Parts: sequence; C-alpha cells; structure tokens
Amino acid sequence: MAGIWVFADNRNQVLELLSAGRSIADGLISHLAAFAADRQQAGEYIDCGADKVFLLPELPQDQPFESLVPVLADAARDENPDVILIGASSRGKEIGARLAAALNSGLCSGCIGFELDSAAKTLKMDRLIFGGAGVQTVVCTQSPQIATVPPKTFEPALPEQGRKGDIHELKAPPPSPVRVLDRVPRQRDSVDITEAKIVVCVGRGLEKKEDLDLVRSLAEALGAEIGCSRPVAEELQWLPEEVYLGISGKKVKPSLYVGVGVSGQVQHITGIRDSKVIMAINRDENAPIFDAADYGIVGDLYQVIPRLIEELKEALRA
Amino acid sequence: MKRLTVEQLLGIDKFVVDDEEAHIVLDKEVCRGCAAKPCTFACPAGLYTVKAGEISFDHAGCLECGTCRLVCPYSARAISWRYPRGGFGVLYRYG
Amino acid sequence: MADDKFTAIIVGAGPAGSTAAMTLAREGCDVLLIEKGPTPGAKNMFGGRMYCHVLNRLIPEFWEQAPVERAVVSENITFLNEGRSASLSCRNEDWAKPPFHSFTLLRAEFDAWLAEKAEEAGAMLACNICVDDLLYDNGKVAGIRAGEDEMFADVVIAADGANSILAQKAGLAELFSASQVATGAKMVVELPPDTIDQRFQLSGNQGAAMLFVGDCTNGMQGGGFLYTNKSTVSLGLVINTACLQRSDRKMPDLVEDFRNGPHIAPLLEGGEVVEYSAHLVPEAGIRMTPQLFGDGILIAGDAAGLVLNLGFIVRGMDFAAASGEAAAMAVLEAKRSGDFSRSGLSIYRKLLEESFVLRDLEFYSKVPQFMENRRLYEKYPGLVTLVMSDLFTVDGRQPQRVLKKGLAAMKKSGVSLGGLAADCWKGAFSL
Amino acid sequence: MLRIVTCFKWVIDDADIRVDAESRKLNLARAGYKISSYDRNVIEEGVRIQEQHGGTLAAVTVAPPTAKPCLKDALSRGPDAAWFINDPSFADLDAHQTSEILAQTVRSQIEFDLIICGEGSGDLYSQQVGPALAEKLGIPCITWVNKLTFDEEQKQIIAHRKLEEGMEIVSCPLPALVVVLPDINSPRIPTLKQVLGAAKKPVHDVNMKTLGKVPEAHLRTDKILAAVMDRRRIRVAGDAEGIRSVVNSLIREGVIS
Repeated sequence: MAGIWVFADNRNQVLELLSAGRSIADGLISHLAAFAADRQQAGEYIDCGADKVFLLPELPQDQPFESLVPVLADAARDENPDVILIGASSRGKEIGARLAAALNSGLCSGCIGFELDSAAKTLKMDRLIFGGAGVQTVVCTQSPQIATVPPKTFEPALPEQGRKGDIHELKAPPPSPVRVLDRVPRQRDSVDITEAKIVVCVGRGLEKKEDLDLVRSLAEALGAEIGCSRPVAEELQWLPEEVYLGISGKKVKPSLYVGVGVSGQVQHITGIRDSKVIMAINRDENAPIFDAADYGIVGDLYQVIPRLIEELKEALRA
Repeated sequence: MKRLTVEQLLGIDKFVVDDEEAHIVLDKEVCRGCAAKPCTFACPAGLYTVKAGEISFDHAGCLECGTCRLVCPYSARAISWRYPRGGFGVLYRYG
Repeated sequence: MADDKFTAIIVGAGPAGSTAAMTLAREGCDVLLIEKGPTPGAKNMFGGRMYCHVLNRLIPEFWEQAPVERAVVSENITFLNEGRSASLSCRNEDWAKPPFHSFTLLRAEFDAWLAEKAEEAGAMLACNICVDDLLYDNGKVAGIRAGEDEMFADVVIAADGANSILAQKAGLAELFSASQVATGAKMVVELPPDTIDQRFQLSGNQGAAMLFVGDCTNGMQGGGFLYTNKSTVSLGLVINTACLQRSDRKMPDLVEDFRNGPHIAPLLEGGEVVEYSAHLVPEAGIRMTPQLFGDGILIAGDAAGLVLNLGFIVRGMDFAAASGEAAAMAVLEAKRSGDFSRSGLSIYRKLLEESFVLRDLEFYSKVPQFMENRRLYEKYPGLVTLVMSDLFTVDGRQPQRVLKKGLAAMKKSGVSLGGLAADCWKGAFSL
Repeated sequence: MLRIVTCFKWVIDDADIRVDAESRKLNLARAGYKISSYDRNVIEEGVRIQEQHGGTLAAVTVAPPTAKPCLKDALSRGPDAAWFINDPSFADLDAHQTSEILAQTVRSQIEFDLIICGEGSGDLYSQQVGPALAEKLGIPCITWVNKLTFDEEQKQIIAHRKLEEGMEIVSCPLPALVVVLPDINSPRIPTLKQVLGAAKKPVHDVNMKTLGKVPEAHLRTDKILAAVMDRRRIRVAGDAEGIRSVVNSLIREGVIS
C-alpha cells in the first residue's frame, strides 16, 4: 500500500496540506490520507480531498499530543506511504523529526514549495537556510519522503460535494513518560506584532515622540499594529522593545507592511522580508528601503501621511 | 557607481550590537549647550545627528575610532566613551 | 607558573602586541596576550601597506606563509583640484621580488596570522576580552582587570591602539588632542584581480600605492589613499581630527565624494563596496610620544603614537612591530635583573632609540609641524595642477615661457613667491 | 549526580554570507564561523542547572577537524569537558547523519541523565537533531522549552513548553532530552579566567576509528541558491495623485479593505 499522508495538529493546516497533497496524489496516481481528531473532522477532510482518514485516538488529559508518534510510526510501517506532509507547528516539527528518525527516513523541514518528479516519484523540495539568505533544494532519498510545511504555504482545500472516503480508527499509543501538569492558553489581548495583518513601522525619520500620534492615526485608518525600527525602541525608547522589527528583533509577515521614515538597513529588512506587500514612505529617494519595497512614496512623511489617511478613508468608504 | 549613504555603508559592515550596555553615553544636557556640535560632521559613521534641535545618537553602527570624544568641545563631560564589552561592536572582515 | 601570574600581560593583539608576545614566548616567558575582538584583527584597520623590513627579520620570509595581498611596485602622489590632477609616479620592479619592500594587506586576516605565530611560540591568547583597568601593587602596575577577573604579571605591555586607554589610566599619557591625530576612514572595494591588474598596470603579485592631496579633503590637512589588494582595493581619507572639528562637510560624505569623484570613479568602476571602516591615526610624531614606560608597564605601537607620516610615506606597522619587539627585549632585560620598576624598564627607551623607531621619528621631528601648513592642502594642489595642465595645453594663443606661466598660475592660486620659497625650504629642511 | 550533555554546532556566520542577486550565488568566501547562537543558550542552560544541582557538564559537537576553535569557545562558556566528533566528511551532514553520529557516540561513550539541544542550527535550521536524537536513543523528548527546572527529590525535570496555543507545563523522569528556546536564558559572556581555563579542560577526540562508518545521508541537496526579494519597486511622488494610485493598488491586491 502506498499513499500521500497529511498530518497537522490543527484543522487549518490539514486543509492546506490536503490541497498540496492532492496535487502529489494526482501526479503519482496515488491516494490521499489525512488524520482527524473526530468523525466530524474526518467527514470534512474527506469532502476536502482525503480518500482515507485515520481517526486519532483520544489522549488522556495528562498526555502531550506528541505521544502520538509511536501510533503514527506503526501506521506508516503498516502502510508504507510514499509521502508524509506534516504541518510545521511547534508540535508538528517535533512529531516530524521523531517520525523520520523512527522510520529511518529523511525529512525536509520548513518546506516552502516543491516540484513533483512523477517519473522518479520524488519531490524536489525547497527550504530556507542561512537565516533566510539561501534556498536549498533537497530530495529525500528514503521512503517515506517526509516534509514539514509552514502554515499558509498552500491555500486550503475547498470542500467538494459527494466525495467518499474510508475512516480508519487508530489504537491508543503507549503512555508517554512526558506528563502534562498544566496548560496555560495564550493571552489573546496582548498585542503580538507578529500576528498583525497590517504593520505600520516607525523609523528614525520621525522627528519627535509626539509625532507618533500621526502614525497612530494612520495605523487606525489601516487597522494596523505599530512596530518600529531598532533605534526607535532601543535608543529613543519611543516604543516598547517588543515591537521592534529586524534580525535581532521581531520577524513579521503581515499582508501589508508600511515603513514610515524607515531607511531600510539590511538588519531591518530581514525582519520584514516575508511581508506580502511592502510599502515605504521616505523623504530620501536613495533610502535602501525603496529597493526592498513594492510601493515607494517619495516625500516628507509629515505631508504624505495626512494625505494618505484622507485617500484611505475616501477609498475605503466607497 | 551608485553613491551610498552612510546607512548603506554601515549596513555592509558586521556588528554584534550590545543591547544591554551602550559603550558611548552622552549627557544631552551638556550637548544642548553646544552650538557647534562638531561630532555631527566628524563621526565617520555619521551616528550623531540633530533631531528637533537635540543631538541624537545610536551606539549601534559605531566604528569605535574615538573621533567623537576628541572633537567634542565638552568631551570630558558630554561623552562617556569606552570600547564595547569583549566580543561586541564592529567586526571587520577585511580591515 | 602560578595559575594567574604571568611574566607579561600584553593588551591588544595587533602588530605591536603580537610581536611582543611572540618575542617573549620564544624566550620561554609566560605570556598572556589579550584581545577585545573575537579574533585578532577583527577590530583593526589601516590604510593598507606594511613595510617588510622588521617582520622579515623576526619571521624570515614571512611572505611565504602570511596572508599578504600585493607587493607594491608602483608609488604615486597625485594633486587634485576640481577636474585637474597632476601626479608624480615611481616604479621599481625589484620591490616585488624577495626580500620585498612593502606589501598591501588586510588586517582581519594578517593580524590573526601574526597572533597565531605568537601562540605557536607559546603565548596564551585570550580573545573577546576587554581589559577595563590596571591593577597596582605599591604604586607599581601589577596586572589587569577584565570584568570581575584579575590577572597578575610582572609587567603589562599596553599595545591597545590609538585610543591608548591603558597609558592614560597609568598616568603615562594624556588623551591625545584632536590636533595630534587624524581620523582615517576607508572603503574596501571588490574588483576582479585582472581588472585591478589592467587598471593599475600591474601583473602577478604586483601592487600599487597612491596618495592624494587637495580637493579630496576639502582643503583640510590630510589626504586620500588607495592601495590595491589581490581582489579588492583599499580606498580612503585621512584627515587631521582638529581640522575635522571645524569641518562643514560630513566625514562619510567626503569619503563618498572621493570615491565617486572624477579621479577615482573610473578606477573602481563596477566595483562593490564590501566594507567601511574607520580608525584614529597618531600623527604628531615624536612630539606626541608619551612616557613610554612606568613602574611595571610599557607602551607600544599606536598607543605610544609611534607612526611616521612624511606625506609620501606613511609608516605604522613596522614601527608597531619594532616597538613590540623592543618592549619584549626590555622585559627580558628586566627579568634578568629582577627589576620591573620604572628604572628597570627604562632600557625600553634606549632600545627604541637604537632601533629605527625613535631615531626616525627624531630625524623627521619637524615634519609634523611642516604638515600643518594649510597651503599644502588649500593652495598647492591648485597651483601644481594649474601649472601642469597649462604646460600641456595647446590653444593657438601666444606661447609663454614656463616661468611666466608658473608666475601667472601662482597669482591665480593666491600663492606668493616668497611663501612658496619659504615652504620649499621648510620642506627640504624637515623631510 | 546529574550528568548533563549539551550539543552544539559550529556554523557559518550568516552575517558574512554575500549574495549575488544576478547569478543567485551565495558567496561564502570570507565567511567566519561561530557557535550557533541557539546553542549558546543550550550551553548556558546546562551551566545554570549544573550551578544549582552539581554534577557534570559535557559539550558535544559533530564537525570537520577545521572546527577545532569551537572547542575553546564552547569550553570557555562553562562545560567541564568536550567531545569533538570529527572527520573531514562532516562538513555537510544532514540532520539524520548528525543525529545518528551523536546517538552512536553518546550510546557508546558518554554517560548522561539529561541531554540539551537547541531550537535549530544557525545554518541549516532543520530543527530535527534534538528530537531525532531522543528517538534514536529511545529516551523521552521535550521540545520548545523556555523554562527548565530539575526536581532533585523526584529525579524529574519540569519544563515549560512554549507552543502556538500557549504554555504547556510538563514533567518527565530522567534520562531525557530537552530542546530549549533562545528566550530560556541570556548566555553570559565568558570571563578572562574562563577563557584561559578552557585551554586546560579535557577534549575527547572521537573520529572515524571509533565510529566505524558514516551513516548515509537521507536528504540529497540538489542546489542552493540565494533567496531573492522580488519586489516591484514602484515609486511614486508624495502628492495626492501618487498616493491615490498606491491606495488603489493596495485595494486591488486585497491587502487593505
């Protein structure tokens, strides 16, 4: 038995992996299998492309999710899948690494894209190395070919009416010596700049602390969180250290980054490079940020921002 | 060849920035009374700038030459200067 | 050896410190060499060239193993004035043959190599350590403090560079004044080796050295330099720090102006800047030499201001290495007599006087003062380039005798005959 | 007595990597090496636990022989001894090979209660070696830990795991392997005496003679290219017209609504 397996500890990532897995399964004329927490999820995954769903056993309260590894390894030994895609959440990364070791196979961590060689039945997988400076293309020489895939790498699969699939229950794992004593959910109200959809970033082009109000009104118009470059937090201390972006600070990947008076040193750019769209406002047309931006507005931020807010309000009202 | 700004030049260099301890600390009170502010011209890294009439300085990017404390008319009082802690600061790949 | 007592603790693994450490370790002394950078050389920069004579004596044929760049065969001095320039060039192919005259080099690699030689000789090297203070015993320097740690030695050699923190702490020197030093800023520009060969008329291991006077410093005391390395070019400015104090142009802008100016840009076309660095250069010669020794302490290299700038020759590394060696010899002598006091170490000065170090600084003692003459930077580059370009100009007008052309150019440049004669006399007398 | 083993890697300093955007080649010619910054936290955590509970602390690395300077660096940070598992072929190992070589050496030569690994290496950042090593040694693994304590009475460790959904506090008897996050501690800077002391600490040289053979790679690297930032670099003036065109583009792209 072969197959393409997808596994993640959360629904969204399973759906993303199902769309990636579907293309591989079609290319290799194989079937697609997913892992679900319950029957309802199993049904959804089948609708979204799974031909088979393994139902994960319910774990005792004091067992960590990762104690499922022996169950996954046993299932893989039974069915010899060709490919296993794992959602690269924190738990997924551990599970992937241990599973690859247990199955004596290779694992491509942080796979950001792949190319299927249907003849050789191999995946050429891309991953970032050297802190994002390089892209390494690897092929797993063992079976199964395993990869962990970061969230949002693929679009989620969409449900299709009338799809059918098998549901297969997995047995409970042996008890893990790692016991959960407590779980503390994350505080949702504290601002986490790395989660923001839109980030407005303040640089040294801002002349005084009071002018942050101007930036705040822009952020409000955009529905953005405010971040800053290193000196604004470290030296001027206008904003807390938790929001400075860069190689030594926070790394963000919002859908829109707006740099306000940010010159764009490499160290800063490294922290924002994964943004979907980068926009910059700077008086200096030679500022390096413009080379790293999709949209650059050359002008004095004190004149540009009020106009920008006006245009935004008008455009968004329409 | 493209002209480079001093920020771009410093961006090429390698720094291990000491976020805990600044090796150069200014007494901005003294700087306020300094009209000439020669540091803003002499610093090869251009780290001394005037913002809203006040001197602004960031120790990240310092090339550790020592020019600032020699050109400062109020040196002893305005600039507390020492080398960064061991292992921190600028690291030349060529030199 | 007690665990924390050395014969000598040497602060700074540059050419002075590493030479001292190597010399002492070769004689079997317990030596600790302390460097604040993660590797020796990581914090060091210079213009770009070392004269070979000292190192070749200490490590015969060092070029066989040391990371040197090119052997300089081509020496050039160029006066710059707006779009005009006039150069004086000299070439000697023998300089690129053993025993070699001078090498261009890059300090990050070279200083690491020299420190390794000291380690091989038996010196203990500790990197990433910034020495904070000196320790005293009955008024005599007895060791150093770095953070919480104290380390003791019979003698401390301060080879900690132009900012000479330790010499000041020991009360042997004042903080150098701005007029005694220059600020040097340099770019390393990467170019393919054959491009460098073609543009500077070099081949094989040959290198070129170029000095520039005039516009590049905006008329301030100092000059520009260019040294060719294997696959990079070192380019920069050295400007007297006191002049910089009154400058209306920013130092980094001056460096970029120089690189992008009409005289340099074609030489570096297509090159990529791979480093920007800056450093102080002691330049007051013998006048700025501090007390070179005290009870339990010696000062060497840049920390002692041992640099010689003649305008057409700039020497620092050979002075540093030689002073490091002399400091080591002084320590050995003090060890023999068991006297590390001020008088026991006073032989250091004698050794420096007997070697070329203080001899040459003394010989050229009037040069630094001569160099302070503003006409050298403000007037003469204009005069020389004007005279020279007139000499080569054909425009169909009534020809004039060279002398007349010269006098006209002097008038235009605002130079008086008397002033020029006096400056020539001073130059001839001091150089 | 608690026997702690810390694993570290000597990696290329990514600050020294130059990128040629046109050929997409990475230029590593003048790149320096350093102890992977994640592993400085690993060693510091080992030191911290040893300070509180005593016992031994070893530092282990798998590297080519040219990585020798890493030993003095690692030992100056506190471990009592180092294990230098080296061979010229160890320059480009994949996570499987590294964890396999570590597992072989630890199994046959190093007694331990607690192994500490880093979040990932500064170069390849596979984030696999820790969990894979635990699996190969057949010991429990606790990943993404930002607080670690040892309960001497119960002979177990208590660890705080930082996960997407929040904190998970777990206990585990020893022997075990822990993967720590950089925010678990701030590595101290080695002092002069530590730097000097490092030269005198024992280094166990483990080479092919002891290892027998190198495990085969499970990942084949086809190519390594520079990551390029493909940005559109559209530039407009800061007037009403320019700003309006940018706003319209942003709306069209669906990044603002």
